[in-house]
Amino acid sequence: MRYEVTIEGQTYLIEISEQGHIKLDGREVEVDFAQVGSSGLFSLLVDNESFEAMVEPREGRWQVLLRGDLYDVDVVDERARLLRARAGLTVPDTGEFKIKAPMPGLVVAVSVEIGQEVAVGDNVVILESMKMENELKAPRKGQIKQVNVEVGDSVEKNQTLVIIE
Amino acid sequence: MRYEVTIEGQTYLIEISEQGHIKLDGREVEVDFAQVGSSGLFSLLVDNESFEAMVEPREGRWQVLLRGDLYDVDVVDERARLLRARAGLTVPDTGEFKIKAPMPGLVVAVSVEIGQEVAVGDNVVILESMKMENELKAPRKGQIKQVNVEVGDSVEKNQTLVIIE
Amino acid sequence: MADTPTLFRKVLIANRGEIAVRIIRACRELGLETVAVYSDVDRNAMHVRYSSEAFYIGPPPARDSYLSIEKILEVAKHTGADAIHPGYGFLAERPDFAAACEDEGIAFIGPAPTAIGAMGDKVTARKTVEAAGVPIVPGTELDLRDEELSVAAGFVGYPLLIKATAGGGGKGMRRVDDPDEFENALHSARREAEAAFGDGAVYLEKLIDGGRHIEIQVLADCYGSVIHLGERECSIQRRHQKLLEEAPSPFVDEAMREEMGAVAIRAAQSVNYCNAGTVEFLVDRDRNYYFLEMNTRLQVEHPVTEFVTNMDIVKEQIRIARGRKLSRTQDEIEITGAAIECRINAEDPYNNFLPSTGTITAMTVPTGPGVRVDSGVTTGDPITPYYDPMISKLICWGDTRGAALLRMRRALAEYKIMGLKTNIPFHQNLLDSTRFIAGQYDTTFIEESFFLDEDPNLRPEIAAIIATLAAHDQRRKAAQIVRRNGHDGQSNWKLAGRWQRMRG
Amino acid sequence: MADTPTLFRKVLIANRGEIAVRIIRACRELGLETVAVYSDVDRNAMHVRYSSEAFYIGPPPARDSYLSIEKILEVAKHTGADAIHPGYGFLAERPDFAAACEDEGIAFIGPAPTAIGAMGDKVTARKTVEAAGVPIVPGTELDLRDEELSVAAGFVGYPLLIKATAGGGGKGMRRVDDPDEFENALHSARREAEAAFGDGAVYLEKLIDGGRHIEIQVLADCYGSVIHLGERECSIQRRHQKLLEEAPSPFVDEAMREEMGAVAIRAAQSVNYCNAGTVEFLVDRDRNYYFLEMNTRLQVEHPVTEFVTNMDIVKEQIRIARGRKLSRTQDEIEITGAAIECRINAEDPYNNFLPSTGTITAMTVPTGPGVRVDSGVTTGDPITPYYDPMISKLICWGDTRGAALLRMRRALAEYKIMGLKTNIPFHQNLLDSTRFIAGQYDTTFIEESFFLDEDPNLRPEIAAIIATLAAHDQRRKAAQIVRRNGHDGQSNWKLAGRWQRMRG
Repeated sequence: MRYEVTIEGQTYLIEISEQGHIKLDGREVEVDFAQVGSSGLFSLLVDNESFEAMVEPREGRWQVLLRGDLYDVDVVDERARLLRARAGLTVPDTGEFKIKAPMPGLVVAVSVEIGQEVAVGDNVVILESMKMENELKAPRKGQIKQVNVEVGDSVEKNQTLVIIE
Repeated sequence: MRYEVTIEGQTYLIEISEQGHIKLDGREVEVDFAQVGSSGLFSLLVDNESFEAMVEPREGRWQVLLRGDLYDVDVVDERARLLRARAGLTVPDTGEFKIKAPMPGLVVAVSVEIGQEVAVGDNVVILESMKMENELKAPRKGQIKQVNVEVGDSVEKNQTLVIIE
Repeated sequence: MADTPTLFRKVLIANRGEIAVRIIRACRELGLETVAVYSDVDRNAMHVRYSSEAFYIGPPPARDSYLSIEKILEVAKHTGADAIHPGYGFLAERPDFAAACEDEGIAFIGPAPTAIGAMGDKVTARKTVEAAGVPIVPGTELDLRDEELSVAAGFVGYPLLIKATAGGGGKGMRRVDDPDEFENALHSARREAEAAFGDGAVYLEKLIDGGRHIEIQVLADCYGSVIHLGERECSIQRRHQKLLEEAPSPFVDEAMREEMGAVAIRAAQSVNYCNAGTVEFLVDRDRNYYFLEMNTRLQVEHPVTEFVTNMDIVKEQIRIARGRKLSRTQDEIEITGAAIECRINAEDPYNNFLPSTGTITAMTVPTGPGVRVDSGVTTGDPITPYYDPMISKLICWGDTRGAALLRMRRALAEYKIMGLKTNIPFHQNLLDSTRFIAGQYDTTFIEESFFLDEDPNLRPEIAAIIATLAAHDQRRKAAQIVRRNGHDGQSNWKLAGRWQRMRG
Repeated sequence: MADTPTLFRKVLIANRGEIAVRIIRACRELGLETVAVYSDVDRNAMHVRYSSEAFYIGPPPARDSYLSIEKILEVAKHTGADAIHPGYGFLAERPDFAAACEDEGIAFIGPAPTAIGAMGDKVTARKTVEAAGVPIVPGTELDLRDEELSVAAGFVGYPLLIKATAGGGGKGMRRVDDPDEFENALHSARREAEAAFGDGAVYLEKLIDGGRHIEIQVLADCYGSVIHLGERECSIQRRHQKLLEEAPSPFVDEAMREEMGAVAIRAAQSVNYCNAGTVEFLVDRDRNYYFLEMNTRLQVEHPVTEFVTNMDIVKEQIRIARGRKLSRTQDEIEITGAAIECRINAEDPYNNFLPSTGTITAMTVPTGPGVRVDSGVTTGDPITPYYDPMISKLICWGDTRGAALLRMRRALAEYKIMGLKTNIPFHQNLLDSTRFIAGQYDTTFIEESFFLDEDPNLRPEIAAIIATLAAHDQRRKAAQIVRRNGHDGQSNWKLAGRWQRMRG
């Protein structure tokens, strides 16, 4: 799995192989990562150097407290990047806009209901495919006109999930 | 809602009214109960006397740490009591035993799968009705022969949920 | 405040947050019952949970709750509290509150209303202590004519400040470094004062450049004994808010300590002070010190003094209020080692110290030798916009200042708070700055000479790896749960499992 | 151990748990890098997280990891560690380990192998210190004939113990209170010894009834200076396990302290001791004290001494190992106030102190003035059956023993640990017992005279209400979630929300 990770403008490319090997900007690093209990506390050993961090998801990003410094980290996997690009496309500010499934998958969550007002970037649906979740965000503000899916539905590529008007 | 609460052999009858009024063994007590954040930490004011407690569910009972003492508390609501009575009935040690729904409800969880060995008192199904969950336990040890329901199913009274053989 | 031994059993703490908890702890250790009061947002607060009793006193705005004398006295009477500790802030320096307690026959754990009043009015205070031989910032009396002022200016000496008598907020204030500038400055100051307050009266005051804020802790019982516990260095400030304090001051030697201590005692005696109090001084580069004001209450930074003197100031306050004599004489006070206090605030040091509110979702406090944490919150507690943004005070002791400093670095690195931003990075930076390490700083240091730069120990690539692994991890788990919910029956066992963890 | 100043930068801690964390903290505060070692079950442990480096050394059983000299030295060489701190237990008192470190040119932070060896062999130790004029428990030499023994018995005095020379585990041991019983006891003892060890040889030792376990902390540098830091009272034991320690001992006065201190110093000098060590004494009702043994390492209970002397024993150990002189002379050692340590163990005091393993699901540590917690675990850490069940040490200081005691009560009430049972109720009970409060206890107190009774402050009805409200609450929430999952779409937002809380 490839991730594009950004901290204060600086972007890192991190790859996690199926076997759990990790590459940071193409360079293999030997890491041993462990969660302490079920809390947000993690221990990371990088070539035996020890790091302790508290980690918390917040508004789709990751807060990492490491040695007293708090990092606000944006972790984007390939699909999400693709989806963001989509959302980035200029879309008409008026009229209907159909949010479609960019790939086949399972609906993991629906965060809107009919009549609800949404703003640009609001989460609308989470689609899961190949074990990864992908957030589908509203490409423009508007009101939810129609919700065609519910949690647990399997959907086809390009199937219309939600309509904003 | 009426609860039968037992701590080290001592049983208390506690009633919680819809309005949240509380009776301890029939006596009205003025309590103000609050959870601190989403942790297991609670604050209870009883007639302005302040108590702080850590609470944790464990194996169907409740661990309450209060002023340094750890209490192991068994909280049984009316339905559960009824169900325990059922489980208490002598049942044949051999042959099939059908676990049926003692009331109409929604299947909240199924904790066994076909072929699984269960012991007396093992949780089998959680049935939710009238906003309350009720654990259906195995009345005797055996192997699960059949599982007729899955999470989210609505079931009728006396419908067979699981068969132990 | 009784002058014959008063035995009380129950103390109401008319405060909240860390200082309420601090006082509750002292009471418990003295076998005293406590009564906490709380506003709506503080229902779950630590001071409520740690107190033996707790009473609701109104909505979040202080004026409707923590500043309501009637409500607090009502609770005190209802619960039979025989003493009230005001902590700091809120009603701590309100003579009318102290008097109201007396009227109700409730011991006020603090000085007499008269002393609070005398020190509360800055002009009176200045006059009173000056009469007692305490040096004050040199200046002129009020209401002189221009000619008189220009003469007086020579005596006051440059640089000086022209201040509006009716002044405030810097209006009608002028800094004058050079005699030639005096006349113009004087006229413009008068004009501005006239416009601002309808009163052009001004007076002159020597300007203390690069001054340090150094204060002396005093203890006085009701039998005339007054002692001092040495000084606290409080020059690390931002917008007059103290951020870090230490005892002893790296600027003060034994002789100066004795001298300032004696002067502080005189200041306290000048108002027949009885209980714990702090005399604040402005100290210039030449070690001249000038009385600023006396705080007639417990200070936020009292723990650094407790560490180096092994005295419990809050217990001493209660002892005094009970009408007993001080537990020690001046000769029995010895300064051992050094202590530093960092105020841990919910604010973003990288964003102009903008207050950061929210709920503390996770917290690990530093422990081990020589570390003390005075906190008013635990995991799950919110930091609301209604009260000050202080989360806790982290205090470290060492046998030398250097040792205390290194220990503080260690403790700051161990301190983990999630859910909101804190000023811990500021403190880590400060403890790395050569000028701070050398003890070479004054009240202007933070605002004029200290720049919060990137922590040299930043490891963003490590943070990136950790966040990615956590995200990878969590999404996989989430996906599994959902699939289970959708398709097979075991799912909700996991759900239950999660519930337990959530509760845990 | 060098005898010329050695500057080292990186210390390997050959230990785990709270003591490893304690040593890591001391190193950080001295600007030293640390190397932690860990077994499989300790991968996530606090000592691993707090160290600058961490290395895996094998499976949980100590012999395969924490007792493996080769593995540990290999890590030391690989990481370029120039010193090793053994902590207590494991390899701390193994002369071969200390020697192996020396051979590798790695500073061993502890005494010389010879000193460890001499004190490790109890017979040698007894002989050595006796020669140095240190009182030992009176008794006979080995191998006397019956007639000689019955004569010797008169000199030794009753009550006495007949001990098998080859003895161990009480086999061949007889207590004799009355001369008339002596002969029978002697014969049965010989018979039992013969049977048990194939050696009927016995010797006599005076039986110290109602003795106290009191130990003296000593510090010795490599230049012949040896000082003592006063005593620790360790008579609160169960099955020879210390549960609570205090300094000073309520039984020891200044004169006795000086005398025992001087004797302890002689004991240390008799083996040319260099570093921190502890001389254990058995003290009878008449204040006669007898050498038991010398622990040639850091003690679990060292913090109580640190509190009352304001000295950091671990830093002092490192200082000595670096070949520097002691930081203080005997005259500069002063005992201030009193300190008590409670060992917080994962065991059930109401169930015969049965060890309780599991994961710490939630923990709140006491803080505030005069409280120190030395812990090896945080929330989420497991307590495994592989190592000792100590969760942490809670140490409180007060200006008097009474104040320390009251503070300890306060701290114990604040200490919250979930996920397993702890002995906190035992400590709370003990601190309420009049005999303990009066300081009237010996090593037999806990097992013979102390009975853990129901905490008088038990409030089961409150626990019942809380549990019921929590259950009521939780079931309602659970039900809601499930319904949402089943029926409408917003559900998983809650799911996400829960995820966050779980992480938080």
